[in-house]
Amino acid sequence: MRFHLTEEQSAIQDAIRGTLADCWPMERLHAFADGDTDFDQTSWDALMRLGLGSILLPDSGMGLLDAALVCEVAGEAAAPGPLIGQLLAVAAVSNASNEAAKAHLDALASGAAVATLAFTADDPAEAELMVPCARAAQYFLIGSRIGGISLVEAGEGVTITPLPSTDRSRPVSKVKFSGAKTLQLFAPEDPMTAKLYSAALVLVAADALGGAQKCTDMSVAYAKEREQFGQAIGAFQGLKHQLAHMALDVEPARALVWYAAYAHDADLPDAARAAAMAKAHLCDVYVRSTRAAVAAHGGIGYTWEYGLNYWFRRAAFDRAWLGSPSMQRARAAALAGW
Amino acid sequence: MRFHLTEEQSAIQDAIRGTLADCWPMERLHAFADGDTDFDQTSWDALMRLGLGSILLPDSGMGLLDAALVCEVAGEAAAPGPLIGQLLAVAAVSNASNEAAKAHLDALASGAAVATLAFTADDPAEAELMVPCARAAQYFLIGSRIGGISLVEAGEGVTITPLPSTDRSRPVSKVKFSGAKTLQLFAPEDPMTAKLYSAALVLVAADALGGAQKCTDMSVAYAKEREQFGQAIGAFQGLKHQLAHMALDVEPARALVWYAAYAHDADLPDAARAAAMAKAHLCDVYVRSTRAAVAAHGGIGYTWEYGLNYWFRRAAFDRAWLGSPSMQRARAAALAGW
Amino acid sequence: MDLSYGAEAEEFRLDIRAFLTDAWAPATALRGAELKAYIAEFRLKATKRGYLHRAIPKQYGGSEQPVDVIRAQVIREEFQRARAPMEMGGNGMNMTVPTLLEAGTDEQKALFIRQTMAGDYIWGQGYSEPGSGSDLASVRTKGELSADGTKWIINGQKIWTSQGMLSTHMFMLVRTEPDAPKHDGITYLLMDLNQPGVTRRTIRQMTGEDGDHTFCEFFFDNVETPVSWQVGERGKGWQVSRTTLKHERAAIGSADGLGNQFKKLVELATETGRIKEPLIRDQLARIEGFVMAHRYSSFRLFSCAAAGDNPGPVSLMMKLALTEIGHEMALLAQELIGEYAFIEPAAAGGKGPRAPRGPEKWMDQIMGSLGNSIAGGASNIQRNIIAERGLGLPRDAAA
Amino acid sequence: MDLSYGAEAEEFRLDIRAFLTDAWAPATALRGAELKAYIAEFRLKATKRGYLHRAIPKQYGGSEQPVDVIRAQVIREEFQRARAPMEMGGNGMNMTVPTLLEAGTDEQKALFIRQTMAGDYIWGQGYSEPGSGSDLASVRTKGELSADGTKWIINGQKIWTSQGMLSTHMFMLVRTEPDAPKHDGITYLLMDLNQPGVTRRTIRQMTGEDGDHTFCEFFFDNVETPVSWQVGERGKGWQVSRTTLKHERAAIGSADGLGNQFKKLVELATETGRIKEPLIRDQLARIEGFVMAHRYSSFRLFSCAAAGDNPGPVSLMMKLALTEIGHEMALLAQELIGEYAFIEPAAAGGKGPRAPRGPEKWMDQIMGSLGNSIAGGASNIQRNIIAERGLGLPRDAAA
Repeated sequence: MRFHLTEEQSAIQDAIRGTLADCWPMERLHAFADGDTDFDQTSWDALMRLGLGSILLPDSGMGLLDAALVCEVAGEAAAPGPLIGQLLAVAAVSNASNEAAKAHLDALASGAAVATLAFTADDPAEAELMVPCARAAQYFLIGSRIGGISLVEAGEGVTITPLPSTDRSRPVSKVKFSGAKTLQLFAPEDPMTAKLYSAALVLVAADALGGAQKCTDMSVAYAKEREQFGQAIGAFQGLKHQLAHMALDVEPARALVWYAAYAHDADLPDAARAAAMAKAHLCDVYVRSTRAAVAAHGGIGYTWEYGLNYWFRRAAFDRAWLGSPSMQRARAAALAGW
Repeated sequence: MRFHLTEEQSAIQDAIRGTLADCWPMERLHAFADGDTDFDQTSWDALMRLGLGSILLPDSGMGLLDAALVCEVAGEAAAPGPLIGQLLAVAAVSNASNEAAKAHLDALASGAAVATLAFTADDPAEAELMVPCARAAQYFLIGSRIGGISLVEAGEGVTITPLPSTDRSRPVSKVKFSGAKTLQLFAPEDPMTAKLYSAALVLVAADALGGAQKCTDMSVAYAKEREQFGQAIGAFQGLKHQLAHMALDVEPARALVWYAAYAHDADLPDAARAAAMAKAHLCDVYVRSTRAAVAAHGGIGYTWEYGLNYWFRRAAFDRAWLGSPSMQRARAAALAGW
Repeated sequence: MDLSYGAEAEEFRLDIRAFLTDAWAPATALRGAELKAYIAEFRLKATKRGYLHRAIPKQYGGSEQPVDVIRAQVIREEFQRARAPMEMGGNGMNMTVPTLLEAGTDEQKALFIRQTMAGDYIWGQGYSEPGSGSDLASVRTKGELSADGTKWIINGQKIWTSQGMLSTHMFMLVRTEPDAPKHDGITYLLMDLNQPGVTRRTIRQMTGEDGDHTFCEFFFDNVETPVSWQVGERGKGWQVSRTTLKHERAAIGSADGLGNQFKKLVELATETGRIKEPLIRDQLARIEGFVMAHRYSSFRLFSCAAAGDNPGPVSLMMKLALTEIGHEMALLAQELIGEYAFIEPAAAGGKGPRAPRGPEKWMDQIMGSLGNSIAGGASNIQRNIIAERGLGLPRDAAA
Repeated sequence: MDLSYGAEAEEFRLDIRAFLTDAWAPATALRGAELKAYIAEFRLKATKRGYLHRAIPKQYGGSEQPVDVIRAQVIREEFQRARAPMEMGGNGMNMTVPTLLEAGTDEQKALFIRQTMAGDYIWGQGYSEPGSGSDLASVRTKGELSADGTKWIINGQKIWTSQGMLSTHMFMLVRTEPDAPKHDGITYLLMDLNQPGVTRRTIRQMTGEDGDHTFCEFFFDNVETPVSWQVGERGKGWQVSRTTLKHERAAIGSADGLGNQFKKLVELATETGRIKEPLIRDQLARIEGFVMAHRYSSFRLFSCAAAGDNPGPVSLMMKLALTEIGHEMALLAQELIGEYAFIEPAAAGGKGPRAPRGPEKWMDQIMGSLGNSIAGGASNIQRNIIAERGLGLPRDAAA
């Protein structure tokens, strides 16, 4: 029986943490946030060099849990790029039987080609989809209950309208697909279609976990160093208890993310429901954590320069992406047969 | 323009407060709570001697606001007896045109005859109603959408089954009316029927306000006197901020109760909605306040002897009586045309 | 209780209406300087009639009226109704002038009040400093007397000055007695900001908001101000800065901002169709309970002010209540806007093509609702104020 | 990750099953003393097999097994499955015995461990005192040496002793060095409660709960206990009382209580039909998020214990999380039971004719969920523990 991280898993997280600390410091984030692109090649290459792209290859010996641990660290660092889309595109293509699609697998697994996620409840042929990092993507992993899962190449038939984005680290665009070159991977009724959707929910939950942890860490560190009325503000019980509650919100939720990922990897009967619960719970936690962090910092937390706002904005994105907490809770209620 | 209490209104509240302090100290409450009756003649007579029974007589020069101020103090003191029923029975009978009913008015207004409230959403002829202080009541003011408002005399056709009651100060009974002597006061469609229901909601909100205030006052007093780690526990920011939030929950809500009562007296168009909002909001406040008070006291607050539990139990009663907060909020939403 | 203002006030209302009908009729053509002149002219008339600048003595251009919150309220209502301008807003009228009237010298009053009323002087507040946060008395900006003792030489930094880019002057706290205990040794000074040694910089907020109307940071490098511009005694600046404002500031409308925002939230729920969901209806009504409590408490405060009665602790709770309700509204709004949360609201100066300003504009409120916690744990300070001044609990064991 | 226990453990499971099949087969006729004897007999067998009393040395009647949380877990599961009794519960096995094994004399071990295992000695805890609340070290109960130095003479009062009416003995903290600093000068003593000078009284709780199984208050009037019953050094009682419990106490099921309660809440919502309301569904799922986080965190703790790894701060959060979730469940339960909230639940010993025990039984949980805050602001102490030990924040400026 094992239900905590192995030393190797922790080591991988530390390695990614270190890489992002080098190639994605606050200055880079600031510059990117005010820039005009939706992708950062340097940090992308650095992450891909660690082999993250291939985590969800069937023969990698790793699984959604390991992918989640990666997304957690990315969330911590407010990393740019469509990491979740990339990981799932590799999972989808490598598990599909579409040979034409398989031809793109190497480029995807190596990260040489960038893929992003375009899931929707509506008919993707009709809808305008909100897609992160769309301008940088060579591939779109499209998913819907109507169309199942398919891989679309950027270019003809794909219209991209960049939007001013709340999330400055993962800018979104409105994307319209009409007559684009589409490779069908899984039919709507194929279990993989539902599984990939659940997997996406777990990875978003992991991103939220990392972000919420980061906000808590920043707040605790600030409370230790910042002095007022002649002492560290962290010595005042009022703030102290608020920080304790931030930690109480985040730390136990970690095991929920682990379980949802584990349930997916082990194909447990409650995997889909656990994914919905994790997405709902962690996105609520993330939003609460970012708000609590700004309050705990006071004025400086409200400044753009300090940077807290990037996580606040990621929390807003994660919360609204792929179904809000209340929508996921409604799903979870139905899945429980309530 | 005047939107706070007159000196006279405050003086009346103080008079009732003083009376209850004399005739309803904690020892009496303890004894009553373990006793077998649902009525205390001594405190009832003392209150009635102050003329409370006649507040809602049309010519009293007073109104629902004054009645609410009385119920607030009664809630503070966890006073026994069907005060709300008595006040409304007088209002109903005195405003009705039923002469046979009018014959009972003096006895009701003087408090010589006790009346309690039996409102229900269902058909009172069918339902078993949960009624406070039913055993002591000579009269039942029955209200329902089906039957309108009527006055029923205790005795034949009225079956009373006492219940072990959560609220030890206002024990409830299951009451069944079949073939009882019934005096119709207002038809279902008569505006007075709806008005009396709204008035009841406002008076429950006032009882909740008084109780919540009492819990806050007890907690603050305890925090000042109780010492730990060498100082008054009220000096610890953690508890201090919790107490501040108890006050923040109760004190602003006072003006909401005033407004609901004023809107009723002034026949403002939003009177019914204000009553529903006040009932919902104050009962939530009351429940939160009693829980927060026990937590603020720690062990002693959890003991029976200390007495906090009597307000906790009244809060449970007020919350469930005449429609829970979520039910009243649903009404308020509909009344707003949402 | 009675929410009408009474016959006397209604009569007064008619006077105002009559006045406004002929005094406030700007030709729609009026623009720029002409409009400015017309408004100045109007303000003079309105002041002569005792409608504006009621707390300011005649000798300084005010109308010197007895305190009367009801009349003040009726004036506000009628001017709003006629869309007529009232006094200049901002720190100058809200803080500098009342402070000068309370503690200023005749020379200072003569020097500053009229120009401030006219809007020629715009005042920035110089209280907060980096590192001071809620601990305003921990002033580090230094003030030293010039050799000839005629000027204060100021060095240091101030922060969170609203509209700082537009300010012509600043009222500020500087430490003049470095060895005195914290709350002593602070002096209250006025300063002309248009002089060498003054550097200012806007502070970009998390909403992205930036530019002239946002907060500012000031740096002072040997900036001078005459000793005659010192308000109150040297070393007594802390007390001067506590000068409380005049009573007429109590306004019925003080909670309208919140009420209007709640109305907009209901509209949002209606537009999105989600108002038909029981979950949303319940959450809206739950929040409205607090909104109503806040609204009628503001009536209560107004009524007490009118009668000169003490409203008790509730007056200490309004700000924290506002913060907490704003927080709840933000969370619900975030649920209601759904995927519009992806889109940067215009105010945030997002890059790229402008999307039409739809529900995403709520992202401003959702982030802005955190602005209340500006100035270091302000909410925890509010909690202490309620607990200590409102409930009489002991001061922090810590402090 | 892997939630299975592994082949070795499953093999072990089979051994236990085999054992239980023939060792635990109480004739349904067995009653009272006979049943008691049968159980005692069974416990001896189970101990000989190394299933029970694993942390207790053989010489004192234990099975002296190496620490192995997985095996301990499998044992728990199989015994539960077979409805077979495990060790005696209560303070004796949970606190007295581990403390004696850690700090007791051989005489004390010989004197108390076997009888406690057998359930002949029932121990009450004597830590809290009126006025001590969370500040356990503020012990006022006095202990003085008898003239001949052979006995401690104890005077004072203890409170919040669970099952106090049933206790035969007490382990307690008494102040023996009145002049020493707070945390020194406390001595850890054992006491025979069946002697003159000991008065006990039950504490009736807000639920109405009263009688043998509730909390107790003790009064000591010149009560004696031999010096040889002192555990650890004189004046070092505080440290002795901190003795931590053995590792096997980490259990997968530690969060089951909460999980089962949540299941019951869902059943309640189903019975009342309200589970079909979107508002209730959302509130249930919202709470379940916390319940699941708590459940899988208990798995995490168990896993870390099994591997001897440090789980980090989460271990400090379990109690407060439980309190907070219980609070949320109570609020929802109160909504769900509707008018049943009028009816006193049986446990509260309400007067009058007994109503059938329907949804009103939730009033027990609704009040009981506050029991966690017993012992003065316990939750605030938990918050400090999380902040200081978990997050490394400074100690209270106050303390």
